[in-house]
Amino acid sequence: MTANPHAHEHVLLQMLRIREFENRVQSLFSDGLVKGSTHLANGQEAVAVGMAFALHPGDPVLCTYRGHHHTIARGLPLESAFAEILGRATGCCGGKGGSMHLTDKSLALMGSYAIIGSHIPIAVGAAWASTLTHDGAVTCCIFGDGTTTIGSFHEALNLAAVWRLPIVFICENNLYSEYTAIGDVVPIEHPAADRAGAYGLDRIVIDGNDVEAVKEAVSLARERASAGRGPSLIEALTYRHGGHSRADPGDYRPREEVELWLSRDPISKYADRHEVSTQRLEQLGAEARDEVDRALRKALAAPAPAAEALLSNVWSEESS
Amino acid sequence: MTANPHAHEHVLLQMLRIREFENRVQSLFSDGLVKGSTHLANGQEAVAVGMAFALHPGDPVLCTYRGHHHTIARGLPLESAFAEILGRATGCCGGKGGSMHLTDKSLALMGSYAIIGSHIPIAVGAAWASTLTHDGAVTCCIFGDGTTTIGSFHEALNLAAVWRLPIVFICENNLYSEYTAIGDVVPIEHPAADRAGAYGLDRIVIDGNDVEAVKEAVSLARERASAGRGPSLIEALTYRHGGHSRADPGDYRPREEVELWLSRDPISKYADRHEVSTQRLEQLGAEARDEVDRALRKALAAPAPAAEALLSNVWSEESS
Amino acid sequence: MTIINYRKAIAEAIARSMREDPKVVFLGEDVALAGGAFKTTVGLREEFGPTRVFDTPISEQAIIGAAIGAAMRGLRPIAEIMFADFLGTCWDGIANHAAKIRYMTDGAYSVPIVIRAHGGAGLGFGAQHSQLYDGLAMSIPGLKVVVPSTPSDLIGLFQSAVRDPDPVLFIEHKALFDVKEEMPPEGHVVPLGKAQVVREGSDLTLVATGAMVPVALAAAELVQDRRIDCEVIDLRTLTPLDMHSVLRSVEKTSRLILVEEGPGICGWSSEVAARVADEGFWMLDAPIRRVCSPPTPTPFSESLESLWLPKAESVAAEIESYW
Amino acid sequence: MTIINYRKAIAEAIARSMREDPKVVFLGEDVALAGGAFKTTVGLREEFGPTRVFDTPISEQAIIGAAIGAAMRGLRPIAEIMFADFLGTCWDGIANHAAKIRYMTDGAYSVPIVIRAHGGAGLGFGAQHSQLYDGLAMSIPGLKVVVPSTPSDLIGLFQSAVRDPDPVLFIEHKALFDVKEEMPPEGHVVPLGKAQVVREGSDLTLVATGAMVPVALAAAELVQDRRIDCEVIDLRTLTPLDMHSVLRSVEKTSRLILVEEGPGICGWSSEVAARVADEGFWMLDAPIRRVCSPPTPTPFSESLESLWLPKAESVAAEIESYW
Ligand SMILES: Cc1ncc(C[n+]2csc(CCOP(=O)(O)OP(=O)(O)O)c2C)c(N)n1
Ligand SMILES: Cc1ncc(C[n+]2csc(CCOP(=O)(O)OP(=O)(O)O)c2C)c(N)n1
Ligand SMILES: [Mg+2]
Ligand SMILES: [Mg+2]
Repeated sequence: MTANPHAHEHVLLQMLRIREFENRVQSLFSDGLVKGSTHLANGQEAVAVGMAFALHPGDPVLCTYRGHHHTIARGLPLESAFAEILGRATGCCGGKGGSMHLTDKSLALMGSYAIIGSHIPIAVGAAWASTLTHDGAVTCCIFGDGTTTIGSFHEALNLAAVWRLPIVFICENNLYSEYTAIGDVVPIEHPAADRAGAYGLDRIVIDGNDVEAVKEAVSLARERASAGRGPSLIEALTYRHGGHSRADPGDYRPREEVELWLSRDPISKYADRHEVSTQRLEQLGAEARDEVDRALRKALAAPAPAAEALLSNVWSEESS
Repeated sequence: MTANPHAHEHVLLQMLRIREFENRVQSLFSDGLVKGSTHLANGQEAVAVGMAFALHPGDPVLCTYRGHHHTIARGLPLESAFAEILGRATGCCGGKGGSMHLTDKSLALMGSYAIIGSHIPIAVGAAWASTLTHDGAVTCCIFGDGTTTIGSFHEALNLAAVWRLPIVFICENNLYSEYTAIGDVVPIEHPAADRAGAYGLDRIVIDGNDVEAVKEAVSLARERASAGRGPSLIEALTYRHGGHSRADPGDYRPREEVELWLSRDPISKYADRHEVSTQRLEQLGAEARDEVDRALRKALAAPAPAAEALLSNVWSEESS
Repeated sequence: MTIINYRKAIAEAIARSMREDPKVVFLGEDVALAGGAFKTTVGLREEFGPTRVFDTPISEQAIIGAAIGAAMRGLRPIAEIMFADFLGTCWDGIANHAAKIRYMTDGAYSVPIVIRAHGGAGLGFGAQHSQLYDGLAMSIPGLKVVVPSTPSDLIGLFQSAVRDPDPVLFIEHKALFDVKEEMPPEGHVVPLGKAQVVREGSDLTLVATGAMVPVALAAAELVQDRRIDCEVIDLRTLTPLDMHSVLRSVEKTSRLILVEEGPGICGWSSEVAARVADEGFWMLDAPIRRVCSPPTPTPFSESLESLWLPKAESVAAEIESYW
Repeated sequence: MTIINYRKAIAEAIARSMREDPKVVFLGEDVALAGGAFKTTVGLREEFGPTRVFDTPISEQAIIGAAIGAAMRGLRPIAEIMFADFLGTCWDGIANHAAKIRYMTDGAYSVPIVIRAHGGAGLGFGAQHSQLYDGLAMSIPGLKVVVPSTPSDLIGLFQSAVRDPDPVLFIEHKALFDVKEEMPPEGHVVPLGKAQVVREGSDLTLVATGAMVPVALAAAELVQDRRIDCEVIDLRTLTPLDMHSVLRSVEKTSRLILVEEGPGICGWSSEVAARVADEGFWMLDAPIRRVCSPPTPTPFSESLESLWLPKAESVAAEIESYW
């Protein structure tokens, strides 16, 4: 991120693209164009972008219903993401998955999962495959703070640790699971890190609003995994600027807390550190906005899935 | 256990009753009189008896398919236990439960459960009820070392800790889950104790073959729970003399390991410490054997359940 | 006259049961402080306080287990599983424990719990947030299953569910949240196991549940023009199953169509059809038809989801095909 | 001629699939070093080594998830869930993920896994170790379900299951472990979705699966004396379901009895009955009957369990009641 003098602009642009994308999804939702539920990541961009810069091409990534940022950071084309969220035929899942399930096999994006914790064992399976095929990949699995209380988290961490699998677990601790403060539902301070010892793992807590800190922690964890030294569990402290989903204003959160975290916005933080002028930041923002708008226009012009799509891909073609 | 000069004989007798009971179940199995599966606790008597002496009357106890020792130690009449294991109408579950499901509501024996980990959340519910009804009871939940890797263990421990419930968890670490050495399936030395910190609990490892150590640890934990200071997780090191179930000879275990643990037999250990002569021990053994034989004879004389029992108690009478 | 919608009827139903019986407690994710992910439990924490209404960690197995254990100790817990799809994460607790403990202990212990879950498709939630789990639940002896289709049935059936000595799965259809009805009076109780004839007719019997009841009624209206007179039955509970009402209707009409949301494979409609094909065989003048969703997961895209759901028009077409 | 029993056929079936395809790996609790809790996987670890046969911790969700994830990365995992009853602890992974991932990603990812489980009653294992979970599995689009009743079918169907590009639940009936048959030759494959007529007859069709196939055959023998000539069909797979074979038989016999182990509520027998009551209605001369277990959990006591299981005598009585 530092070799190239313009590298930091690239990092910023990635975060801005995500931010603008999420803003547009919110408007689409308000305009009634996005159905069901959608969960935005404004404020959490640094985790996704830092992770993406640390991983190697082909490393599998599994994330959650709050996964726009991770999938975009790993290369999911904005148009494909928009089209999916809008339920169009050109979406990354042909419109059959939706906002909560962005997936792209060509990018080793193994899916966004909407049942809490369910993807962690699946990610462990992906990592296990790497030890069997020796493909050199390291799997990355992202989940929230609230997810540390569900059984599948525990089963998956234990198995990954016993089998010393090449996997990096990232807990995005944004302090809330839906409307509930994490402190109300776990008996420890750090829902992930304070549990690492239960799996023989190191305790790692990082500033999730600092792209560079994320990149470094994930890189180290990736190296460790590559070297056959097993999994890591990284707890990245961050915050969502908005509510849990859709129309939630998030007003169960103390105003001071929200303000504190807004002041730690990952984008301004990074821009400040790299002395990017306000003007330049605005230019980059405009660039991101343009790209997002173009992608959205294309997605909106795309057709709904054909009626035949309803019945296809329940089974493989071979078998049906 | 020390006030009364004969108290230690009472303790010994309890362990001997269990030992003799289990020996008899094994023969019944070999004779084809016990169907399905049965899991004996020879060698693990001290955990059950220590626990039983520490709890108060009415404290709920939940255990597993390896639960003869716990239920007998808590007062389940031998005849009722035998009859259940033999599938007779006079069994504690009318013959509908079986060896893996010994239960007695009048003794607050809330059941023996055959699906690994499934009873831990139920035990948490029992403890939760005590905080709502203020009945002063402390629930005790027993499970094996291998059970610490399943999701429900984690969910239950977390909930009990967050809600500071009056419950004592006892992990009987007998070093094996079925045929698998615990070290092969957990990445830590102590499957329960090394995870206590993940729930904000103290790390407690005790000698599970020492009745007094068990009694003391459970008493302390019970006090703590009673005082509103929440759950405890006790790891009791012990060993099963036989195989996992039925006809398993347990020969996947190193001979030296088996011998070492046989030399730590809880009954001889306790007898030695309290200077009970071999002769007296044999007398007590004979007494236990007699009692067991009498109970078995009665159980064997009992009838099979009536055909109507097949359809009863699926639903409450009111509703059917 | 007070009007209440289905969404608000949920909190009303819970509140009535909690007012009636102090042993009723309520737990689930985000149900207390936030009033529920769907705002279906607003006001309960305020009215009943923190010793009766509980927010839990995200741990469905612990929620179900806690409810079971507390019920075995004499309480009457209501447990919310936010989306019925999540029942898969705690199925063992429901199917292997709650439903079997009474039998396995030959009646010593009972498990009077109500598990509430929001189920059903039609809102664009995709494959993992649109299922009903009704057929799976119905297949488990020892578990009762309730599927209310109107606010007043919801309130009345819920009172029966909470008073019931056995475990009950209560599935609230989230596509019905805006359905309005007159608020039923205090003390309104609808017994479990009694289907409701929601439209009388003599030519053909339509049986439906949940969000398919309005679909069946609309289909009946559509064919009315063609002088086909349909009887429409809302089963209301799947276990106990009111076969008596179904058979009485088929005796009159001799024709039966079952309208089920979801693929219906091994669903309630297959069970009802199988029982009519046995007990009611000689009453039938024509094949038993089922109108179900195609055998696929629920697609996300609005256009596909709408194709997936049974429609009044397709039910009407099936009806007309008999004549 | 080599004779093999059903128990040993399991390891043989797994071994054949592992020899054929190096991408096949096998994981489960106690399956490797110990050769399985039921000794059904003896020798596999020895033959294929520790990089293809894995003992796991007790964590069914992790087992199923690991299989899914590895399958999505190109492997062909076989996952053992020791008793089918334990499927409740990992139902989410099976029903909400394995079965739906292909559809939700519109075909980008597939999940070619085989989940094996020992199911069924008759051995005195009680309520939590005697279920089949077959009807529940059949209700899930995207999941195939195989229920072999003989050693050679087991071996042949297993090859198809492992080669299949979709997730398959393979339920081995533990009451059949001692059934013997000639060892099928190498390369023996039985396709999924083809029922087998195991006895030809013209008066009545009996359909059964798993341990009920010998029961149905015995019932057919019993009524033979009374000159009632039964056709017996073993479905072999529940998904895909071979309705064609069932309907062809009913066309000939005009009478249908379904014999299902377990309560059968929303089971395969209700689905088959419902489909015949639709597609085969005009072929029928009499009601469709089901002989199932009563609607209760499996009782432990030998005498009750034996009452619970459908018997040849009760099937014969049902058959005779038609005449
Ligand atoms: C098994 C299950 N239970 C409950 C939910 C409902 N739910 C969706 S998001 C969420 C909160 C998750 O919190 P966290 O893990 O912190 O992730 P975040 O949303 O903060 O990214 C809950 C409870 C679910 N999807 N799956
Ligand atoms: C969910 C589930 N998975 C697997 C089993 C099979 N099983 C029965 S006992 C057992 C081993 C349990 O080991 P541990 O917890 O150490 O208890 P122990 O038998 O040593 O007392 C296993 C795997 C089960 N009963 N339930
Ligand atoms: Mg969070
Ligand atoms: Mg053990």
